[in-house]
Amino acid sequence: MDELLREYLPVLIFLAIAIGISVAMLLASGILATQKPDSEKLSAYECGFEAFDDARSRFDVRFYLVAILFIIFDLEVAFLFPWAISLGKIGLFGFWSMVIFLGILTIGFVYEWRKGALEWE
Amino acid sequence: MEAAVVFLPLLGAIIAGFFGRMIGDKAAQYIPCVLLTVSALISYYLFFAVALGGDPRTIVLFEWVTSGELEFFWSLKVDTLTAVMLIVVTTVSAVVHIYSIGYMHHDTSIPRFFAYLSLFTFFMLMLVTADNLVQLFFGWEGVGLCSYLLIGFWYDKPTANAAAIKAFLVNRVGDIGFALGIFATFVLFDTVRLDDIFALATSKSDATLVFLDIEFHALTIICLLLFIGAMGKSAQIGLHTWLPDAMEGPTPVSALIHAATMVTAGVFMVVRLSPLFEQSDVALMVVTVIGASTAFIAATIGLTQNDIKRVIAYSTCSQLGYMFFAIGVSAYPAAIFHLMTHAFFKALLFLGSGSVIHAMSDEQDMRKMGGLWKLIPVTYALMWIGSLALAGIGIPGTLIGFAGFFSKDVILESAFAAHTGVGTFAFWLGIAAAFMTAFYSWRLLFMTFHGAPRCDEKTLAHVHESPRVMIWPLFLLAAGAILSGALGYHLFVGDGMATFWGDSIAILPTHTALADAHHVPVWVKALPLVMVAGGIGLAYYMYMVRTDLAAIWAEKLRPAYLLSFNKWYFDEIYERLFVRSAFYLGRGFWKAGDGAVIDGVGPDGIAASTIRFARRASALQSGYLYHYAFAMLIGVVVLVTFYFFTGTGG
Amino acid sequence: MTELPDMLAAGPEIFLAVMGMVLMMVGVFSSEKRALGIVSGLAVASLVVTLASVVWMADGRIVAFSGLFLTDSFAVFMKTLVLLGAVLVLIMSENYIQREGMARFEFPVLVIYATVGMMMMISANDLISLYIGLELQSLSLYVLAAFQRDRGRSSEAGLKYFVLGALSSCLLLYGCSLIYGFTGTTQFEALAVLFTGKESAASPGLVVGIVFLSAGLAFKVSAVPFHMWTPDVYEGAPTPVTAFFAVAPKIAAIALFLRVMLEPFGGLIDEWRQIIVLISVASMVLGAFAAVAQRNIKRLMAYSSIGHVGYALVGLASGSEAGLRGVLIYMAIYLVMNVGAFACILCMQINGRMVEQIDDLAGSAKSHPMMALGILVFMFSLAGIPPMAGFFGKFFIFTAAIEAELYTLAIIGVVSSVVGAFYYLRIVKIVYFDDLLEPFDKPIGRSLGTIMTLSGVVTILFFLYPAPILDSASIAAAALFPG
Amino acid sequence: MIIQALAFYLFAFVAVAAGVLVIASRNPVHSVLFLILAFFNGAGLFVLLGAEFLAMILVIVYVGAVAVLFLFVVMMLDINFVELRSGFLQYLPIGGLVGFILLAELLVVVGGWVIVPEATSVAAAPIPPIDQVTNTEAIGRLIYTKYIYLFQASGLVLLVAMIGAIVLTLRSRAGVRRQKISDQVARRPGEAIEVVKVTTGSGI
Repeated sequence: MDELLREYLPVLIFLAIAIGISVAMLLASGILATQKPDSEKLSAYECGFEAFDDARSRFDVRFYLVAILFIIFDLEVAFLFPWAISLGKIGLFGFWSMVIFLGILTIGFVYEWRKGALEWE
Repeated sequence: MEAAVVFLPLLGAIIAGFFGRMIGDKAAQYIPCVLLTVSALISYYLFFAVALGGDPRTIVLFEWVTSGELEFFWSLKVDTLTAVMLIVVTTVSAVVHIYSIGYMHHDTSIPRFFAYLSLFTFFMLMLVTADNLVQLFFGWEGVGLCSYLLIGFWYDKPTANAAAIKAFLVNRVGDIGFALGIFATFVLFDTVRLDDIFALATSKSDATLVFLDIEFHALTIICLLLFIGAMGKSAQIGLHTWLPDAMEGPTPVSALIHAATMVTAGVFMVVRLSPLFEQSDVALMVVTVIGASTAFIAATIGLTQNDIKRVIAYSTCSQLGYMFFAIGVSAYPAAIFHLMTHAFFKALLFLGSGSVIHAMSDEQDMRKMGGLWKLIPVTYALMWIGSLALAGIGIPGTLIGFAGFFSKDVILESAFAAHTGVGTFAFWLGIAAAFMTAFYSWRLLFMTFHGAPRCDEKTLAHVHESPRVMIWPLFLLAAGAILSGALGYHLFVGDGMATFWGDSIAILPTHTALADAHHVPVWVKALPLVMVAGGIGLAYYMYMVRTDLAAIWAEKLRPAYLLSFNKWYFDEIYERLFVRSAFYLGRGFWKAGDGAVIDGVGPDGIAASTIRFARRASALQSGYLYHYAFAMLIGVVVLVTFYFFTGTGG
Repeated sequence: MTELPDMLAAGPEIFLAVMGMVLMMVGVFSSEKRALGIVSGLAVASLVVTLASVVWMADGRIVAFSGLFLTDSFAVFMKTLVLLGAVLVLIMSENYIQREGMARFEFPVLVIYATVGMMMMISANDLISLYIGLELQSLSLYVLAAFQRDRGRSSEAGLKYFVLGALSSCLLLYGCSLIYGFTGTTQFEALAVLFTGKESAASPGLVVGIVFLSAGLAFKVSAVPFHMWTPDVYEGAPTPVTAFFAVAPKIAAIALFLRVMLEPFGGLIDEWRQIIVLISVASMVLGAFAAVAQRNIKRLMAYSSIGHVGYALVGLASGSEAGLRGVLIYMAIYLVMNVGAFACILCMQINGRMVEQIDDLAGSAKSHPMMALGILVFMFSLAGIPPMAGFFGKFFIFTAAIEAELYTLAIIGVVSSVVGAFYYLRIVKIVYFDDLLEPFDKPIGRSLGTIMTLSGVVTILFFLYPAPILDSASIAAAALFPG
Repeated sequence: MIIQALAFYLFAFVAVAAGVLVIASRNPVHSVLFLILAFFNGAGLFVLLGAEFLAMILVIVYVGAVAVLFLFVVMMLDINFVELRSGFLQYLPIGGLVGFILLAELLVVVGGWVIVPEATSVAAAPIPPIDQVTNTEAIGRLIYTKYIYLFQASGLVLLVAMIGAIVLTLRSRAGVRRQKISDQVARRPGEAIEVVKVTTGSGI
């Protein structure tokens, strides 16, 4: 248990340092830089115009599609790690079961391809 | 083949009923006739194969109900008893079908008529071939329904409708008894299949049913309940009032349903269940008494009726009485024997009177007839044969005689030979009834065919012999009325009895009435004949020689006459007792109960509150997603809380 | 390690899943126009084959895949119903999807995968496989509900169903994890071993877990108070999909409900009975009352199905073999009635446009006597009027309830079915006695007509020859009550 | 060990705080970002439990993909969140009540925590000791063989998810000219250009 955590100690330290530095920078700029804000300065810069509308505009649904497909394959990949580690123990059976799994998703992949979901018009 | 017998009529009914318009009246008449003739022929074959060949059989059509220990099949049980019923039913039905072609030719809805007729036949066959009580009940209700439809066939005649409804209601009373009987049987035997019941009958002979903390002898209760059903169908005294009114239906219907077949269903049912009845002397005693009284009372009523068909109807009633007290002294074969012969000659009488009515252009009142014998000689002759058979003319000790002679006398003899109180009672009432039967039969003959014509010129002008299609069938029946007795005597009640019936009828060895019937003193054999002769003589004297005598006697014996003429006031009494009170009760319920309580609180009240509630319920359905999600969460919380308060583990 | 025989036990499921993929390939590699025709034909065929193999392979109780998968006569019965429902719905829907702009070959494929999920649910023998099957089924159903993506109501239905379904899955998972936490196992047999005859084993936490689990399941069977999605989804989804929702998933979920409650937690019946009773009463009452105010026939069917689930749960609450048998019979009859009813609803189109208002049915008896007769039969049957099949379903359920001495439950059931009869009969009245406004199009498709007739005949003539269903139901019920 | 405890409290506190902020923050994009933060801390807690595989999955799948997806969704449907939120207060009391009851009940549950005595005897797959087998491998040994049924089933779930995503969102829009590389490569000048003689003075 302990040595497991001890392996993670560097990560923890790294995190601490990262946080520390970023905080420090923010504070520094806050303290050192001179700031005289007014409404014009704070307004969004649109080549001199007033901002027309909300900065957030609708995304195209295709982003969403891509994101979903990404998640799916992401999960598929995630399944590969334990398999890779334990392949020696689980033998041929395990190997083939993963192959079938990949096969299923490959079917899906072929389907996407043929449907043209992968190409960005 | 057994199936064919039963289902050909159904086929006919379907064709005539559903496609009648398509194929036209002619076809709608002929197809059922042909089909029925075929099934009649087959049933004759079956009779020889099963009854004479002596191999009873049960054909399972398919499984009907299997629920717990309640299990039974649609199946056809054909043994001697059934075979006999088959030929009776199919023969008479075929004849009536053919006869109706002529009789109904001027009617507007012929296909409907034939459809009903065939449908009735189907149900009747279902009834006689049933191998379990439920199927029996199915047929039982079916014939009831058809009789209702056929009595009310001329539904534009209010009297016909009234009669139909009356028949239906009175039968319901019986059917309730029957149904209760079936339930009781199931309670006692855990089965409704006849064979199983019979197998168990003796073992259950002293079982008891506890009802209201009183122990009853189970089989007695069952038999009495079943017998109530039989009384309803077979118009036994008390539940007989529907039969005469049923004459409102077309005459062929009266011949088929209310003389030959349906009304005998009760007799058949009791005989079929003989193993049960044999176990209960009380039930048998009741059957005897009811039967004998029916035979007597109906006959007395028949004396004074003027409607030709009603006279015959009452005679049917009283003949059924004979059959029942035959059963009562456990002379079941005699009962069935009489059932068969009676089917022939009574159908003959009805159809004959039908052709009279036809000739008189639908006049049914005998007082408006008379002197017809020259005009319609054939019908006249046929009516004679029928009456002779009904009265039972024949030479004792020989095989010479009309059908009724053999069957009726064997019944009377076995009643005598029973040597029990009720047996003797039945015997004497039977003798009296025989006398009266003869009297009113010949009264009918004389009033109808002899003396001066009492109808108006116009009617008299076109009195005509009925067409061939109506006459020929009658010859068949006439043959039956003459011969069936002599032919059947040996098999049905004679020495051949035991082998013939096989185990389709069970008689306890201690019940020897029928066996002893053959060795009764001579006077017993002769007495019926004497009475009959006396009856005929009296009728001749009163209606041919001293025609004024009837009126005088009616004056002299006014109370008796009125009693008989008003049918012992049965209808009036029932009117008072049940109908009126039922009306008051009904009106009370309707006004107070229904109007105020039920509608107020029930339908209207509920409907109103329902709609209010419904509005609320569907108001919950806001359509907002987060409302729904919220509702689900609340639901879970409620359930968990509910568990914490009710659950035992908490 | 898993061997081949294990796989064989799950043969039908595997076959169907593979066929699903094959169909996808066929679909994408065949031309746009012909794809749907071919695929749906093949789909029906493979479903029928699966049905046949399920029935053919039925022999006793087999546990496979190291206790995750189980098939017994109960599973066979339910799978048969589900597959029947799927096949019939696919056949019924062919005209509709051609017309209503959803002619894409994914429809049959999704139906197939939903069916696979249901079969997995039915033969789940472990909380995990239960959940996986449930998700497979639900995911396909979410998509199906929103299949008509250009119709706002359809997409809305899909979205609602999805979000609420996700919520219910959370509840279910939370319940599962509680159960696992308190018992250390997810296997049904193991759980059953723990609980047989040991009331002591029921710590409140465990039962709370069961409550959450049953809440999740109650959502799937759309029992009150987890029914809210039903009317909206039923109304919004394309009609064939609604028909599918109304039969197959419901039956599968009921099967799951029965198995989970009776097999692993059968020992704790006194703990959960109260809860089931509460749910069932609420469903019956709401199903009966809320339907009265409906104008849209699909919404009405939704409420009617809620009510029917209530009745089915009565059988579960009785917790006896008789009760279970009652439920099985009930579901079988329910399948027939609903398929028929929806076949009738699918006939409701006026010059090419589907209509869903009850008032549109007015007087259709004059223009479409057969359809009207169908509606009459099915409504009577749904209302449970003898001698229609629906009556017997209710009959068996209530007798079981009475045997289990749940008198109040039985009484409430009868009363609510009386109230329910009110709106069923109202439809019949509208069909037969109101004036014809605008006649429906003729002719209705042959497949629709056939299905309508068949189910109608079954509904009417059930009482003549009920033996097959009753017997197989008893066998199936016996499977969950060994000994 | 003190570090371990500190780490635990750090992660736990940040996770809860982030969770609250997900609901509380006015701007939905901020909510998503807080969600990501919560995921991270969840991963940290997993690590403390020694379940590093789950931790990684949490980071890869949830932070990497799901959160991104949420962002897209939030971007995609531009609802005026302010007015959506307007109803918030009127549900607060009853919502709070329900939450409170639920909390109380769960506390009771945890209070009455008794594991069924035979639990260990029926445990499906005993967990190998952590110091010999890392839990990633422990999982690996099980899911591909013992739980192959579930493994393949989850494959099917992913497949259905793909179909669903495509069925619902993919629409081929008209008038888009796709790039067909093979055609472009196969193209010859002859097909593309035409040489025209132009006589001076007259236009083409």
